[in-house]
Amino acid sequence: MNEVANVAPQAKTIMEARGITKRFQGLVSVDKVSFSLAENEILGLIGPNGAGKTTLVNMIGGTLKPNEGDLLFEGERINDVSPYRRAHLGIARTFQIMKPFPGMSVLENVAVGALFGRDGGEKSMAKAREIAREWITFTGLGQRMDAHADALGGPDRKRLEFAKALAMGPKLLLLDEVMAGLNHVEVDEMVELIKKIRARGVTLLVIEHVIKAIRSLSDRVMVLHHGERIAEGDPALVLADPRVVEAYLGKRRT
Amino acid sequence: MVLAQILLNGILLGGLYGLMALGMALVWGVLNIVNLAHGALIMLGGYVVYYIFVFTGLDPFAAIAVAMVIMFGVGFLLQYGLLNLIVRSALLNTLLITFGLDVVITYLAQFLFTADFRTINPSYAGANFSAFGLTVPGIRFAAFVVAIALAAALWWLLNRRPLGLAIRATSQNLVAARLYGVDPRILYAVTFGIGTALAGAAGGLYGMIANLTPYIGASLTAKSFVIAIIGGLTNPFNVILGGIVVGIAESLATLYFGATYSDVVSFGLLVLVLVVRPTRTLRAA
Amino acid sequence: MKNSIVALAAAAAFASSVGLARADNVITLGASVQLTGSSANTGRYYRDAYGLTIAKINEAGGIKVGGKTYKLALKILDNQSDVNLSVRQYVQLITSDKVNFLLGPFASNFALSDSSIAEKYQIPMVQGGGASTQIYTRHYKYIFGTLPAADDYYASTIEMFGKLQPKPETVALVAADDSFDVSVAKGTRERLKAAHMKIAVDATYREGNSDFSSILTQIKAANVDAILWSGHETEALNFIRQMKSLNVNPKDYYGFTVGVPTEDFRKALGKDANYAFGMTSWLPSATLKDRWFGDALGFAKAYKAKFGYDPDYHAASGAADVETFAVALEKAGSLNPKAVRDAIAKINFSSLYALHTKYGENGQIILPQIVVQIQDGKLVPIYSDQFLNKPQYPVPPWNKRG
Amino acid sequence: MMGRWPLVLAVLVAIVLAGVPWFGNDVAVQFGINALLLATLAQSWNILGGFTGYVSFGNSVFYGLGTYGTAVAMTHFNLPFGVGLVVGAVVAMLCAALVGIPILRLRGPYFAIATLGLNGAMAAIVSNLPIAGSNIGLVLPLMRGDAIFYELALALLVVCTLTVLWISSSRYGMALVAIREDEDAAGSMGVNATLYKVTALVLSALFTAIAGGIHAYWSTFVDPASAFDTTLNVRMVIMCVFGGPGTVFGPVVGSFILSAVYEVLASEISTAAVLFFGLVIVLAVVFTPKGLTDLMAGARRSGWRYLFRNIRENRL
Repeated sequence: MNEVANVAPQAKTIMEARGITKRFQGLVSVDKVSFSLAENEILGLIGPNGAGKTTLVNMIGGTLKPNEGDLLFEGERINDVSPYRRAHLGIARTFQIMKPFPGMSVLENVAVGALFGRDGGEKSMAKAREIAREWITFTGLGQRMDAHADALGGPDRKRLEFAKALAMGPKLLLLDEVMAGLNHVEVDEMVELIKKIRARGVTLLVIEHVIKAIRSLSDRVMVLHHGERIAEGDPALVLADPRVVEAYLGKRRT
Repeated sequence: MVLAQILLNGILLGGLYGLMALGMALVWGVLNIVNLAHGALIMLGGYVVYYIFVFTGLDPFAAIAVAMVIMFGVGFLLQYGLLNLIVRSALLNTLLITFGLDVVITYLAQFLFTADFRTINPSYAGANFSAFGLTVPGIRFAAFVVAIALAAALWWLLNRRPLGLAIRATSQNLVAARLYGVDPRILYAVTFGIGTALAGAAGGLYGMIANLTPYIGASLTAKSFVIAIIGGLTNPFNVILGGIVVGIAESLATLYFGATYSDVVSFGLLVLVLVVRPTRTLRAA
Repeated sequence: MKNSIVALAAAAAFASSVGLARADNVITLGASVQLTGSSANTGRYYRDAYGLTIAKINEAGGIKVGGKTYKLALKILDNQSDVNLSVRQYVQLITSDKVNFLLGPFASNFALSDSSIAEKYQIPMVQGGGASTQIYTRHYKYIFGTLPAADDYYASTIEMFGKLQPKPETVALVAADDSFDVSVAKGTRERLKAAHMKIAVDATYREGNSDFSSILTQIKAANVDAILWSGHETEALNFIRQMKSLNVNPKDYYGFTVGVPTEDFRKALGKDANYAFGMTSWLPSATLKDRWFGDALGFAKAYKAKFGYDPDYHAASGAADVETFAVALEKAGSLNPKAVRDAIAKINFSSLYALHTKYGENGQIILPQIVVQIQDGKLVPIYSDQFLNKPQYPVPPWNKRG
Repeated sequence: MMGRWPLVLAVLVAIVLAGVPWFGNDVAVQFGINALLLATLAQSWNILGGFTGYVSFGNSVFYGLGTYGTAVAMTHFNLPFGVGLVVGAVVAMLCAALVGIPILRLRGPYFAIATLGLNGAMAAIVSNLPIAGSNIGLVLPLMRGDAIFYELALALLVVCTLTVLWISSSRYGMALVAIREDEDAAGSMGVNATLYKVTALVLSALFTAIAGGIHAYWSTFVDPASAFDTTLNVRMVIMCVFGGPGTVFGPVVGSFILSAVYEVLASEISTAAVLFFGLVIVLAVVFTPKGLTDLMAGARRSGWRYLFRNIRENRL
């Protein structure tokens, strides 16, 4: 696993951020952050609440525009590309505050991903449903295929959110706290799922508070604090870094 | 000189326009109800002033004060008994229910007051004075002053009184009202009552300048609506300013394009403001 | 599933409408009139005039058509001042209420669309509420009207101008933008030109407008001799009140197409109504002999007694519409719409409304407008083709009035 | 998604309705034309309002443009009715596309408000256009034969409903519903919201404009007040919402029922019909804020208590 991180410079870069900054009414949320993602890599993104993690994901997903800096996807600058076009390029995400389509069934929710995802999605409804069923089964929601999305409980909603993103057939998947609120068993299941997805060639950026999961998943870990990148590298090293411990964990101790 | 006089006309008329919109903006901003019956309430207020004036001989400006109290009651009851039942449902529903209310109030007005024209016509109705070579119609000037005074009173209430603070807090967050120890149902009803009282005042002043019929409501709603958006929903003075902008724009349109263009101008302004700066003017809904 | 059943039921419901049973000695006249809504104030003249005249004719024993005596009946619907609804109601009157003939609504824009229904079903309509020439330029065969052409409304006024001292030279023409008033403005413009008068301000305003301050400011600046105004009654009231409050004083004259002859107008304005000129196609006078009411005075008296307010030309015009049917039916000797239509085209009788109640080639009555003025709160006829009374002229400025 | 039964019944209903001019009387045909056109308007409104959730008060703009497009083409250029309809529809669709792009950026209430203003602006503009007869309006040539108008209106409603049927089960419809359910999420999933919203508005404009054109020729007279009538737009909304927005047959059923009720009232109690109309709106909003379909589902579950549950949910 560590090898992957070490060979990253040789691997093809799929996404790159160059000094991106986001300000909200003068408050700096993300401050000149640069990083890159190698193809098929899993990058864990951690940091205390309010560190700017979700803002960063929103900028990659396209719902927010950076004030400064450049975002590159497969070598192209995507700063001004709208969210739906990024989805067509192969960027998919989950939302921390989950956004299922409440009036639709689970199957329909996921089918939307298949219908409009990478390269504009699947044109045939029948095929899209087929794809949707596969991913629903994959994420363990097979029993709830026809349930209404707003009838799902918390963990199932996480799975739905995950399935929707997967159905888009992404190259890069941004997961924003898909494990929050899950119990130990469920977290382990989710970790297994993510590993399976990586095995299919997908690159992942994973925001998570569950350190155990980050540790076992990530090739590299990046830490944000007050919008700045304070550490990056091998998970074991980064998580042991005193600055990280102080910024992130230290607060909890006091 | 013509231009100056026309600007003056526009400004004076704009003050009244602003007052018409004041109640609508308050209700919209705080309760998130786009009250399509607002014009009908203005009409109702006009009739209340008319009847007080005709039956008691009270001076119309004093009658307006009485009418405001009555209209406050009407508004309070409307909100408490009816609109409170639906305030939490979708915007579409508040639009529909107030549209229905508009139809009902207009019908009842025509039933009670007949379709005859009414004018609030005190002896000094046509009086005017000259200033800087311009003719200033007395009643319009007085209406303008009343409009400014009521805007100032509303500002004072909202910014300097505990009740006003509670109202403003409610517009941000429903539960906030409870922090002030006020039942939000009452607070909503009071807010709507204030909006209706302002509509009543506008109706009385309108009745001194133009005729009252049961059917003036729809066009007054449209006007108030345009001004509430142009002026914004938060600051009473901005609403009056919005009224003045529309008043001047209409007057100039009449001068340069002809009187049939005044609606093009005001509705055009509305769409423009919405498309160019939607979030500046309205609070997030 | 349930939806579809309901739909089926609804479809069945409107597939099976039932016609009204009809007594065979009654002739029903149908009308859709503004009983509510923004035009209800004038609409009531038609409702009342239709009702009164029909009652009077029935009192006198009804009418004889082809040797058989018939009573008249009225079926009146409220169009709520909504043109679309009035069109539907006329269709309903013809097809479901099975009325025999049609009386008209108030106002030109209503008559304009409703007359198409009469033409479509080939049922004669005599209407007394629309004066716009547009109604009659379509070569319809089944529409007749008792209001004289809108283009000519100011004809007698402008003719009178030539005989007034001082003669007005510059004029401000103000008109609403609806069918009737645009026709008036067009005709007036041509006549003013022919009379070599100057139109210093020519303003059109939007129907329903309540603020005239900008137009009045322009008129004041142009310092005109006369204002000729055409619009709706409520707008006329607003115009005069704002004239006063902005101290706008034409040097000689201001006149209105509508409003001046009505009681409402004088009541609403009080003293400020004085000196206003207007016009009417009708004044209650003993010279207008009438078969049912005796004369126009008799009509006015009966009308006031029954409804408590004075009739104006709208009411008289409406009464003449009913009488037109009565006379034409007797002449036609049949209830056949075509026969009645042809009879109407040929009639010429003295009614409470006009000495010669007859219709021109296009279906519209030809009748001069009598210039009237309010003098000390009373309506005084001034001029038809000669002076009838002395006008208070020129009108004094607002600040010089008692 | 939908069973076979409603479709079969709908076809039956359409066949019965098509026969009305032969076995019904003039009144039925008259009422039918109105009811069918109104149902078409409600159904057109449904395309945008029901599926994307964007509440438009600007559909009366398209109705007016269809009306005027047809009227101007027929009176000024002596074009046949069919061409007039096309002209009206094209003008309305162009307007929908041009106006749609800026105002469909506005979300929810802002959009509703902008469209409300747009209608006022358009009425004011048209009443100043000499070619459109200014505020006087235009008189169209007279055509006898209401059966033709009736069948045209029915055909339009059928085509419009088939379009909605297609939408409800297509990729296109999935996009619209996704936008309604959560526009941001839909965007992040690759739905080009602007494209779908604008095309929905354009589709909606197409049917609305043709309905306007048919009505214009049938009533032989158009003027700005009746062509750009906000009340008509409110009626579309009420009929659609009453029947069930976002469903295939709901708007049609809703508008048939309301048309029938209104017609009966207008002829029975004439004047008071307006009052009743107003009261019905008020009561409907209070008791059944989610429309007829929800009412039926709710009533099945909990009977009359459903009505009061709605109040409990929405009151303060």
